Amino acid sequence: MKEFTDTEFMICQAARLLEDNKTVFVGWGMPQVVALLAEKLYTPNITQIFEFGAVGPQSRLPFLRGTMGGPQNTYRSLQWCSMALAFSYAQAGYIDYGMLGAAQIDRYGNINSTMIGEDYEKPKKRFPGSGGGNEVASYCWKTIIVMSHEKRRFVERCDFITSPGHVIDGKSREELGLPRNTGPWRVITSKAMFDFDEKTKELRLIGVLKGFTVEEVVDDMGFKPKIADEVVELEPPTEEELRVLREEIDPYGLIIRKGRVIKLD
Amino acid sequence: MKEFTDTEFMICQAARLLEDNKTVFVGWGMPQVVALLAEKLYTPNITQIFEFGAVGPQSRLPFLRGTMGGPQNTYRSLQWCSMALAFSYAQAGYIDYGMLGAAQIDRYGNINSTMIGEDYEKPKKRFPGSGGGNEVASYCWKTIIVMSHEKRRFVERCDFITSPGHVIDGKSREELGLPRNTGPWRVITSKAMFDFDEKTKELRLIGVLKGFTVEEVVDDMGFKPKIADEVVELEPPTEEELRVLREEIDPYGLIIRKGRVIKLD
Amino acid sequence: MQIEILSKGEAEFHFIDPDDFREFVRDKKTRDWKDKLMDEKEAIKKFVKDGDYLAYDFSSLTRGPQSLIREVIRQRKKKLWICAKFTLLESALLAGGGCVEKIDVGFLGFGEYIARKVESGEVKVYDWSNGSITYRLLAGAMGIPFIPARDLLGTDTFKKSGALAIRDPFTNKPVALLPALNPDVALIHVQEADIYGNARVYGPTVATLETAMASKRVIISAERIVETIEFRKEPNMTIIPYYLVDAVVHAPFGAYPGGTQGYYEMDAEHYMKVSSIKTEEEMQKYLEEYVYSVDSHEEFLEKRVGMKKLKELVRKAEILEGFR
Amino acid sequence: MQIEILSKGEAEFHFIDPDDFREFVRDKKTRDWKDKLMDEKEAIKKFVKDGDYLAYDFSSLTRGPQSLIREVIRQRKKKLWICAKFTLLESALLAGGGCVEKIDVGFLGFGEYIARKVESGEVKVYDWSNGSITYRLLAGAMGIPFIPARDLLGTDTFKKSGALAIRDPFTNKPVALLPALNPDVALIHVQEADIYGNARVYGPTVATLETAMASKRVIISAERIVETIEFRKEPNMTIIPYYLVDAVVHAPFGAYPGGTQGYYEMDAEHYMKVSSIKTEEEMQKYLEEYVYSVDSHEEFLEKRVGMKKLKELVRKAEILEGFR
Repeated sequence: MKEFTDTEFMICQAARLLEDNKTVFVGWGMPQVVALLAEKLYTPNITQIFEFGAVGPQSRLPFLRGTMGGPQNTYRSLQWCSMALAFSYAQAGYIDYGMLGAAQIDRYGNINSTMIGEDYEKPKKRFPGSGGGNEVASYCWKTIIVMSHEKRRFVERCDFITSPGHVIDGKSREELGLPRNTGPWRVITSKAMFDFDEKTKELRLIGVLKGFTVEEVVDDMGFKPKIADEVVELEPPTEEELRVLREEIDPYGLIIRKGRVIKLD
Repeated sequence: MKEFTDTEFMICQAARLLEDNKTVFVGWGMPQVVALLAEKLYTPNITQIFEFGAVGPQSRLPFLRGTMGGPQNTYRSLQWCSMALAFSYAQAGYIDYGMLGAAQIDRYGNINSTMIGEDYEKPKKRFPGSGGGNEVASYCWKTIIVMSHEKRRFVERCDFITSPGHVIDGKSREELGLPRNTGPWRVITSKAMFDFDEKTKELRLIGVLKGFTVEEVVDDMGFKPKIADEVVELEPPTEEELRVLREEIDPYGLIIRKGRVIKLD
Repeated sequence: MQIEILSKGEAEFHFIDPDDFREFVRDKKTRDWKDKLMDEKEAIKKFVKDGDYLAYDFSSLTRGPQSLIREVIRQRKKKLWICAKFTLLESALLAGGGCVEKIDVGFLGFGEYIARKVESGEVKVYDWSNGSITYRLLAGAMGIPFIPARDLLGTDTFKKSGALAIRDPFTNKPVALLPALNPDVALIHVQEADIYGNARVYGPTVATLETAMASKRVIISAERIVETIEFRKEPNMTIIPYYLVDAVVHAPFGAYPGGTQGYYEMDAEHYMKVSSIKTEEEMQKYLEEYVYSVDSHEEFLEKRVGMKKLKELVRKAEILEGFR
Repeated sequence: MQIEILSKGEAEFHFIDPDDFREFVRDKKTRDWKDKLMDEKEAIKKFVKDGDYLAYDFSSLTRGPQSLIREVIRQRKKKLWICAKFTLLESALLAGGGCVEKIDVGFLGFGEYIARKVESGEVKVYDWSNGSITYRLLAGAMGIPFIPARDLLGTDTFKKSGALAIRDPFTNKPVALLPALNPDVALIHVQEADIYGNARVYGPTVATLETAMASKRVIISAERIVETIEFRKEPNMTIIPYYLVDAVVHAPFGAYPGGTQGYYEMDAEHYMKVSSIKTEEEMQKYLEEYVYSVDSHEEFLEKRVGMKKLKELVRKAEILEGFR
């Protein structure tokens, strides 16, 4: 029997998607762990870029939350630079992948990381806000969104659109002035993976974690997504992935121990 | 009897105008010699800024043309930076003085350093163009213009306005969007000094080199300038100024030997 | 000929006409080589006023100007509008001290305490993003009224910001115009400064230079005060020239409880203590113990942190490569 | 709602839609860690085409990419549009080689030869200024279609440029909009690079980074090729990351007859020889002797400059402070 947290699954699934010899804009927390795992196992020559101004670090392990921007995290970077420059690399087209979390997502991949509620002035719940998320979603060529699979997180229209998906309130990215041919590319949740329909730009289920069914996944969403003709079975974390994650990258479980435990035979 | 070139006079007169503990945007050639002389004799704590990205160098002497941007010229700078940053210091208001040459000047201090002739497409004579001159004239708080005193250089309207004076074709600097309260402050020629009338913003004679008369100066101009109620006599270069210029700063006479020789009793 | 304005964010935003900023720089900043060394108390007293727009750089984790922030709280400054481009503990502490009225966000961590302040409406949030705020500072630093960018477009973040979207005359596509940001005062912690304000940082530079250039008043705190010649020997490393700076504070452990590269690591324990604050009571207790009841940064270090802890944090900062 | 366009420069200008530039970067640039080392001949052959818009950084005096410029002439490239932000000998030599059709100026030195080419209409000049060209490159580097600035306004330089003036919606005052500049190819000389294109310069950085970021193709020539670890040890000093770069040329004395800080001084004698060229005959004679009749930069150094001269120029470069 295999036991892992859904966070571990998301991290592994995201790491498998990255390509070697590409650039990736890496955010706080989970995306950082994804990048570290990918670097260790799959993409040794990927170049990580951090918004505070670190390009291509060879971060020291283990991952520690507090080292964001500190010596361990930015160890042996190719370049330490400004935030304006880091974002400009992305705006000018030099960054292939971006990774983002989301409190809510809608049918077109719009993301909410700002607030829950109907009245912006009196939010029911306030989150940290965009951070660099809006820029990652706007500028990077392919954005990977990583989030818990919960019904309330999949909504017809986000309470607040922090970062742009493919279509916002009826308007396409290009009509809105966002860089051409960018946008959310994959959504990885705690039990499934989605891409976006080429034509309609709608969220489309393309993979389900081994042990779950398409129905279970779709029932757990606030709207019905498109479903690919062939929905693949997503492999749970491998022994090697889990070993690297648990022993080398995040031995204190700061990131990977969060979330629900999944048991598979 | 005192003998000196009119270039030496202009350099000395300009150096006397600079204030200590200020910043000055320094261009190629003569302005550099002015700044070096001022630093040596009058303003030891002036901070020179060069457009290619040197802030506050303690340039090695002697002045050599070819060292512009090289180790001697940029020796022990406070900061080596980009051209965009050097200009941005000026645009944001951090640079007190600027110094410029001019092929032509008009009544309102507009400068031509681009071309002579009536047809821009077929210039009679082509000059290097703006360089950073347009920015110096646009951004610095007080611009000092240094130029040979020749009739053909003082024109009602420059053949080509490279860098802005106080009024261009009837419009004030502010109407044109240039930074408020900036503009040409003094014009130093090989035999006179001008400021600008506070009200009309016209060129106004305020000083004449010892040995010359107001009439001689005005006759040698393509238009009649305003004349201050009191026109002061400008001192020729002092012994000390000439010694420093000739022995320490420019012993090869790359700059100071140019121009006409003036002899005074 | 006209350019079409496509949409307009609805929020109030801090804005200074570049001409007014320039005149402030001309008249109130000095290009004089004068000794600007003073302590936190004097610097904050002189250069931070109630109602100011306050910016600071980097984060609570790394190279943040924490001794200056604590002094702002200690002096009970009021009605500040702060620039939370990238911030964690500071905003919570400043809100706890009753110093903050408005926050431009960025990234508004941590956590339950500050979230409740916002949810209750006590602190008003203006949503931007890290990129747009940084570009706004860049425009402010360059002395231009705005900068175009391709972020925010189409989102609710845009609507709740002060940005414009226009049809770009060169491409005929929509582009956002972000208004320049010129803070009233900037607090910046660096590894090395001289007494005039020349400064350099090691590690990611975030928006250190842009913030200093764009701000009317700049207070630098530095782990070390070094001779001016140190900058002249390696001019490529200078990030802030002296004429941007109003005050220099010698603040060893100035980023505590965060770390400073090449000097000391973050105090994870103290950090957890702050980040776990949830109630008003806990916050006031914390502020009383660590801010109000001590008179200076030195007293704070001595009586509330202690040499043993400081030594331990220095001990942990073994990575020096790139930081000297 | 509208923004008023107040005036419009009348000149043609080089402009690439940021979306097109981005797609070029995505498809034709590589983020691959591949060995990009090649000689001048191969780099120019691969990455400079007839009709290209060509930019280079710094000057004939200091850290200019002269071995690459000579190779462009040797390969008799045609109809180039060059970016003379700040240039002296190069433009004259490129014009002498018949490579240039248009020049964006900047500062167009030297001297009689190039002036006559312009006066006769053989070479077409577009007047900008050093600041506006640099800001245009900055916009190109940032991936934005233009940048606002307060230079050029009101002047004939503006009229003969490709800038716009609008009424700024934030201040209601006129401001210039400078269109982004994204060159087809950039030639940049640096002190140190690795085989992947990571590079650093010592001394003023001019527009090294902006030009590299903004250009579709980037050829770096370097005095020394160093291991990648050298950049990782001092990341604050890295100016160009490898993914901006297409080719790396190892070019000792690559800036000759100019100097390179920390390596060698300018050859004043050779410099005078070039700058005193007035007639077509003199120019062709010079090009024959120093460009066409040698096959490579190495042969040029060996047969036309000589070890004795090179040694003398190295000897003169005694100031190393700040350059290592």
